[in-house]
Amino acid sequence: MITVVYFAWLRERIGTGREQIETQAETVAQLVAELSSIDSYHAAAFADLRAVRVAVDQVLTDFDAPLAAAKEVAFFPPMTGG
Amino acid sequence: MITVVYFAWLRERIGTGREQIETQAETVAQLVAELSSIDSYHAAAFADLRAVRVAVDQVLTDFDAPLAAAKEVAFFPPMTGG
Amino acid sequence: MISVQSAAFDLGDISNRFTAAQSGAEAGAIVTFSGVVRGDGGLIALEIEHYPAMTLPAIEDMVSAARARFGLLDAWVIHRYGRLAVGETIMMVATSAPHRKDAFAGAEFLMDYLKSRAPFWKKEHLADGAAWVAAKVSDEAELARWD
Amino acid sequence: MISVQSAAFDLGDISNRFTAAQSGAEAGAIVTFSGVVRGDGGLIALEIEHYPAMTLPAIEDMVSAARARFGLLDAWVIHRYGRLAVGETIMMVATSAPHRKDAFAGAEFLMDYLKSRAPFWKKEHLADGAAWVAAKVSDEAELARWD
Repeated sequence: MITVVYFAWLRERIGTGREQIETQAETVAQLVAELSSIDSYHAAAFADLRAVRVAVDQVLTDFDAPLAAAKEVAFFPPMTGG
Repeated sequence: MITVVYFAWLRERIGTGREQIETQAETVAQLVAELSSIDSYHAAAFADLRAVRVAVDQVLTDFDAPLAAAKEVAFFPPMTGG
Repeated sequence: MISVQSAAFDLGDISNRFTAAQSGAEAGAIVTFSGVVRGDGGLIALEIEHYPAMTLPAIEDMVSAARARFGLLDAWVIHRYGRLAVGETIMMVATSAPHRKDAFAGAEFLMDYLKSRAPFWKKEHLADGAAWVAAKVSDEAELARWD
Repeated sequence: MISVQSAAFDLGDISNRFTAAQSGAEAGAIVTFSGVVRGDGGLIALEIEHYPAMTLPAIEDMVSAARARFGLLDAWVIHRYGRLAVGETIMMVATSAPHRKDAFAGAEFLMDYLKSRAPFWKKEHLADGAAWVAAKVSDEAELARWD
């Protein structure tokens, strides 16, 4: 069981900011493939991965990253703070 | 008649911050030569011109500058503000 | 001091507190940056979302990196989230160092990283709708100069 | 606002007044720099002399140049003279611009020029005497980068 969190337009497009996912995915990319198959909202959110950033357990990483014992995976657009 | 003003260690070495000079000097360099001949204090102040900066009528310039109708010539070390 | 908060803060008060906190140190140079909500393009309000579990650790890492890299004596960051009106101060950074070059560079470094690596997202509310602010290509270019 | 004064000033108060003065403008980025008397090397006090007839016009020229070059919306300079104790604030610069890069560059440009082209001279008072601060070779190097 992994917690998946979404921010900004990914949160809006998917319609929730947080969901629990039962998954065997070994990498972020595999998790994204599973999430994309949930419904058209998820598919739309992940349609262009160039516009998506990922953090595993609150640390920025990339889509090749292993999930291992990850508890929380976050997806969001490029940051625009400051 | 020209007003000559001194700042920082030039003022201290010469012993005054301001003096009126009757001069026919046409350039800053000629004025410096005249001032250097006044006494040993002036001579010491102008001994190394690499350590001296000059402003004519409150505008930074160099030793070749003409005096023309200048009213005030200032001599001082390199600035150290900020 | 690092603070992620929705409440407004007083730039002047923080600047003075930061300066006072440097006393006794060799802090000859103090730089502050503050970001203000601009009103161009018909903006009514800015909404800032963040990722609470990640925001503070991410900023702590940036501050540690900036201190080590530029020999900063201290660095504070305050960043707000929530809805902000035009003219409100969004965030500030303060840095101190013995000499000005490092205080400036440390503040710019922190700003470039906060802009592109801290988990904040801005949404612009206009009269006719709202839209998420897209990251600029130049944001990544700013970061690249510190590589 | 440009002020050359012996009296102390409140960095926070000026920072807030500067920020308030930008309201309605497109000033998204505000940078302040302040210089503080450092206490290293056994310093007891710093004495700052200036050339009153030249100081204000010289700073006005620098501010005009900085505004034109970096598109600054505003820039303030306060510089003190007279005797200052360790920990006292010597001077400050504040700049505003639509974007942070220009606000930072404008403040650094002003600092580099104030350091080497404004008619101020510092004398350090130590326990065993006093000496004028020599200009650094690096001061001219800082200026050269704006050529």
